[in-house]
Amino acid sequence: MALTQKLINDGNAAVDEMLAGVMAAHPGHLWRPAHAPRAVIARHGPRQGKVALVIGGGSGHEPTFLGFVGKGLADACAVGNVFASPPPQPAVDAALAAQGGAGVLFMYGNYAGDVMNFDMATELLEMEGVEARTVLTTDDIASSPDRAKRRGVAGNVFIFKAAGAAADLMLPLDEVERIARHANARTFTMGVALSSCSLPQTRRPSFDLPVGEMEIGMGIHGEPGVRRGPLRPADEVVDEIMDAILAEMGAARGDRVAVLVNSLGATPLMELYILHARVAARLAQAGLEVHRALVGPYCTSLDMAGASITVMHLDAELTRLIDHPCDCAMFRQG
Amino acid sequence: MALTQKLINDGNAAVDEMLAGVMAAHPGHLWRPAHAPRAVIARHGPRQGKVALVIGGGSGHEPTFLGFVGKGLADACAVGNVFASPPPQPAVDAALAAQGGAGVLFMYGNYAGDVMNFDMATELLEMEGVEARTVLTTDDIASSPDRAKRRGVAGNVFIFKAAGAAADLMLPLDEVERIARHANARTFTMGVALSSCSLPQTRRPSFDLPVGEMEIGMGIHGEPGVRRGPLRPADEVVDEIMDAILAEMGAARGDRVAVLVNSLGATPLMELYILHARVAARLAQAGLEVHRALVGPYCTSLDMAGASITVMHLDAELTRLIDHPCDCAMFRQG
Amino acid sequence: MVDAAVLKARLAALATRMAAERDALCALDGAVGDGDHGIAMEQGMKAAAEAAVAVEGSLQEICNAAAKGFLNAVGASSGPLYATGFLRMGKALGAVEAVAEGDFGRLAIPAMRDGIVHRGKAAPGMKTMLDAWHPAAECALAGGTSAEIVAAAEAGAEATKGMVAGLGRAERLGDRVLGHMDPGAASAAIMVAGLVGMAG
Amino acid sequence: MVDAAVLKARLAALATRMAAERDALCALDGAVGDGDHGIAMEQGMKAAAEAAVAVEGSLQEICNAAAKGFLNAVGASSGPLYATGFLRMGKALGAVEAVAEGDFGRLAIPAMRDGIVHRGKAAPGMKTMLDAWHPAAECALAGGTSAEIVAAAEAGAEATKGMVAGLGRAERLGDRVLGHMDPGAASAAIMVAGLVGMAG
Ligand SMILES: Nc1ncnc2c1ncn2[C@@H]1O[C@H](COP(=O)(O)OP(=O)(O)O)[C@@H](O)[C@H]1O
Ligand SMILES: Nc1ncnc2c1ncn2[C@@H]1O[C@H](COP(=O)(O)OP(=O)(O)O)[C@@H](O)[C@H]1O
Ligand SMILES: [Mg+2]
Ligand SMILES: [Mg+2]
Ligand SMILES: [Mg+2]
Ligand SMILES: [Mg+2]
Repeated sequence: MALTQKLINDGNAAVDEMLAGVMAAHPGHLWRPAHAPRAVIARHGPRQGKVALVIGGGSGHEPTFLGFVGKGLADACAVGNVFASPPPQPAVDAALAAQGGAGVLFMYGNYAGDVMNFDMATELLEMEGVEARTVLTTDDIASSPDRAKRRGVAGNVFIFKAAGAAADLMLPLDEVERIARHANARTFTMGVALSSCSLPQTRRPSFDLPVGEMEIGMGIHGEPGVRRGPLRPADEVVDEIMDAILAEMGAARGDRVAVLVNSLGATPLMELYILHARVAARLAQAGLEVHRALVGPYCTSLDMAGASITVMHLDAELTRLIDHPCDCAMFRQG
Repeated sequence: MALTQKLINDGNAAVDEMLAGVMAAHPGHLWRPAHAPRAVIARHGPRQGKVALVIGGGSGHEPTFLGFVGKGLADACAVGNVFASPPPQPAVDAALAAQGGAGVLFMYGNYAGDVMNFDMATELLEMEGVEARTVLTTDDIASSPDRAKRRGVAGNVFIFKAAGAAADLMLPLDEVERIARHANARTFTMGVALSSCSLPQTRRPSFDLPVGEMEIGMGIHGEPGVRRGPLRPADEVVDEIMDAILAEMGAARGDRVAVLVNSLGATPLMELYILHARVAARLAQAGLEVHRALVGPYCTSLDMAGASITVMHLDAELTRLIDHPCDCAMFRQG
Repeated sequence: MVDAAVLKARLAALATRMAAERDALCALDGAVGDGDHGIAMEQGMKAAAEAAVAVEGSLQEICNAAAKGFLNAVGASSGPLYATGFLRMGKALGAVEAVAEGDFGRLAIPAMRDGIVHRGKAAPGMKTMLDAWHPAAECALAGGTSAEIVAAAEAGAEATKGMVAGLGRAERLGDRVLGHMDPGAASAAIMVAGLVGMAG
Repeated sequence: MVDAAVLKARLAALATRMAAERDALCALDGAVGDGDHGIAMEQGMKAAAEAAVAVEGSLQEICNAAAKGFLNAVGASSGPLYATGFLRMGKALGAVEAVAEGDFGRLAIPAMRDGIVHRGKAAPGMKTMLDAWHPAAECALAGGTSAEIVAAAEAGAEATKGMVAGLGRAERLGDRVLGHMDPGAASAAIMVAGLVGMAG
């Protein structure tokens, strides 16, 4: 079978070459320690007395995670191989470079590999006398009926944003952790895939998705979703997702939400905005006010075609934090 | 043959549904007159005495064009069907809604259809007593040896940005026009396609590009490029493009440039940053300083896989204008 | 006799025909341009026919309505070219209720050609729609029958296969377009046939 | 006798083997997970073998180096699991220069299993790599031959086809994973064979 079409050199070098490009493009926002090339640190820090928000995970989701490093959001990021949790060391290096004596909050999506590696990082940091806590994101409502077992997907953007704003406001570790959990509990995502992705190392489709079908509830690594069905019109796809999100969310008329219509990589803005037109209509129908809408590639799965919809159920606290300015390499606000 | 995979409803309604989504997502940035649904106007205007920069063209290039409407950049945009110039009327409507008594500058890519339609719009505006001039963008160096015959492609972003900043600084029409021409003359783009795109109405590949091959010099509507060849490693692709751009540009060591590594739609950030790593290395080799780098989907061709590289050869004037802040629905700076 | 009802019916038949040819015209445009010509002609003729039906009046008024309908629905290259063509056609036919079939072809086809030239500044041989309209117009002026006019347009479209483009999107492609029929010339042959009442 | 040279050679052979199995393991992972398991095992064993070669010392020191090499190259799920497994294996083998072949299997395989359980908290039957390591370890503890240990691992891997996942990425998929072998169990059977010197 022919290799998938990619603009890469050596698949095994893809992550490091990407990082070289990121560093070259964003020298005002990002740096990395010479001894720790997989730890990406915000230029603006560290700030004494500030909780350090350290995020991370596998590569292939750009701008997630490293694009959200910057003033007002994450202080540092540990970068893994494609779709693979980083090992403990870059997480430790990132935390040590970014921390300001007020503790570290690790945040990442709930995947077995990430949990094991970041837990090891936490143990190593303890030995250095740095306190580190963890909040897992679990926003993918399609991935399990049990919230604690759910995957973290595109909702990361809002959840990290809220926690990053709390840390930027110099709140103590207890508070930043509470807010991160609160933000995660109120964030709901579901996605559909229209094609497979392919890893740069193999350049083969990770799974088989026949033309004319879609996978509903697809994870951001090409993990199979909840079911497969014929590809349907955009409005019907949105309706299925919004029915599920609205049922989970249990918001009251008059409540406010933040919305993210996210490309999984290969789906262009035109399609995302067509989806968003229906998302906005469904939220209006439910009496919910859209306080903020993001539309674009925020959490991707390499070259997968498809999209996800995230709704964060705002309250006064989350609204303030979501509105807080941030200035990251790949995400700016305020 | 099976239809291409898209998240749309009715292909004929795609542009209008997209616009509904854009308006729903960006109410703070954009509005459109009730009688002119294909004219998208910046919320912040009109400003008395300010030249109105009105851009436009076919849809399917998002965030180009409508995403660049906002304070500091374009005042309004005329939206055409997919890959089709808008007719004169939306351009007239956009100009009338955005103008502040100091004249209108139309800017768009150099395509026969756009020229005919915008020329008609200019005649209609004259009848309304509004002066309108035109600067065509012609940055696609692969499209013709003759600069005046070249297509306008992703370089639009920098060229519009410079002109928009000039208008925002309240310069008179003569000056804004001069700057727009100057910016265009110093901007150079070349792209490669790794797949065809497909129109929402037909959902068939617009052209045939076998796996394992790439089209060099591809236009942003899937117009064939200068030649077809085997898909090569990212660094070799960049080298071919940068050789051509550097030869055209004729910059001296120590000069500054702005760079845009652009996705044609389906190519994700990981690949763009891998390209950028090489672009940055080539520019460093040539003794050129990267003053600003944009990496992402800025001027797309629906769901086409591929990328383009744009280099703007800065001088003191262009540097100031490129650094000028802007706040658009899909592009923010400063 | 071509009166308002006949003209409207011919425009409506062209709309139907363009819808049927849409994907074939898009495929021709995909080879040398941006793949959308079938959509432009489908939507343009649909809007032109609908605008024509909505008007009660002279042949000129019907043509004017068709021009406006086509242009506003389409934009693109085809929009201004056909809009200007229809306007010229209306002017040539005049503020009359009907013209004889022979007069219709002799007046309408060259006027359409002239409008396209006026708007697009093309010359014959540049691999554009003009390469179908021009021989058709010359044939009409020389008193050719409807069948002869159509045959001239079709031969003209066919001849674009051997041309290198001098205008439009295909201009930059040089020899790579040899062997491909110009999409605008292909749809022009259909337009000619539909207008003179010889649609298949 | 398994001494430093033999252990290093077995790790190197496993690195070669994992490279050859990479795409097959990725395909297994594509069906139930994220498609990268072959890459993790290829890169992990390559790094482990290289780190081992760079070390002069006891079997424990070699295992510790392999653990660190694997982990830092890979991360993912396999990284912590195999790193902890190699550490336990080193501890079980001890700061010695060599052990007898029979002792090696009896010490190394259960220790690897214990490390994986310690790190991953899986139980047998959850459709993970443990379903190959656990029967292999039990067989080794019961005094099985190398061939029997390998057969137990392979049967365990095969048995994961009939399991619904209780952990990891596949857990959320319920019945949809039935019929698919767990990629981690597939590579585990290769690891077992390679460690006991029975690689094909
Ligand atoms: N200046 C011109 N004069 C005459 N015909 C032209 C001119 N420019 C383009 N065309 C015709 O228009 C056709 C393309 O039309 P269409 O695909 O609808 O528009 P676009 O090129 O804007 O996508 C070409 O095949 C050619 O026949
Ligand atoms: N907690 C665990 N205990 C034992 N094995 C596990 C556990 N979680 C995952 N695995 C194993 O890891 C394999 C996947 O490894 P790999 O693909 O390298 O990592 P990832 O799942 O992070 O992509 C699974 O097939 C399974 O055998
Ligand atoms: Mg993985
Ligand atoms: Mg077009
Ligand atoms: Mg076209
Ligand atoms: Mg995996």
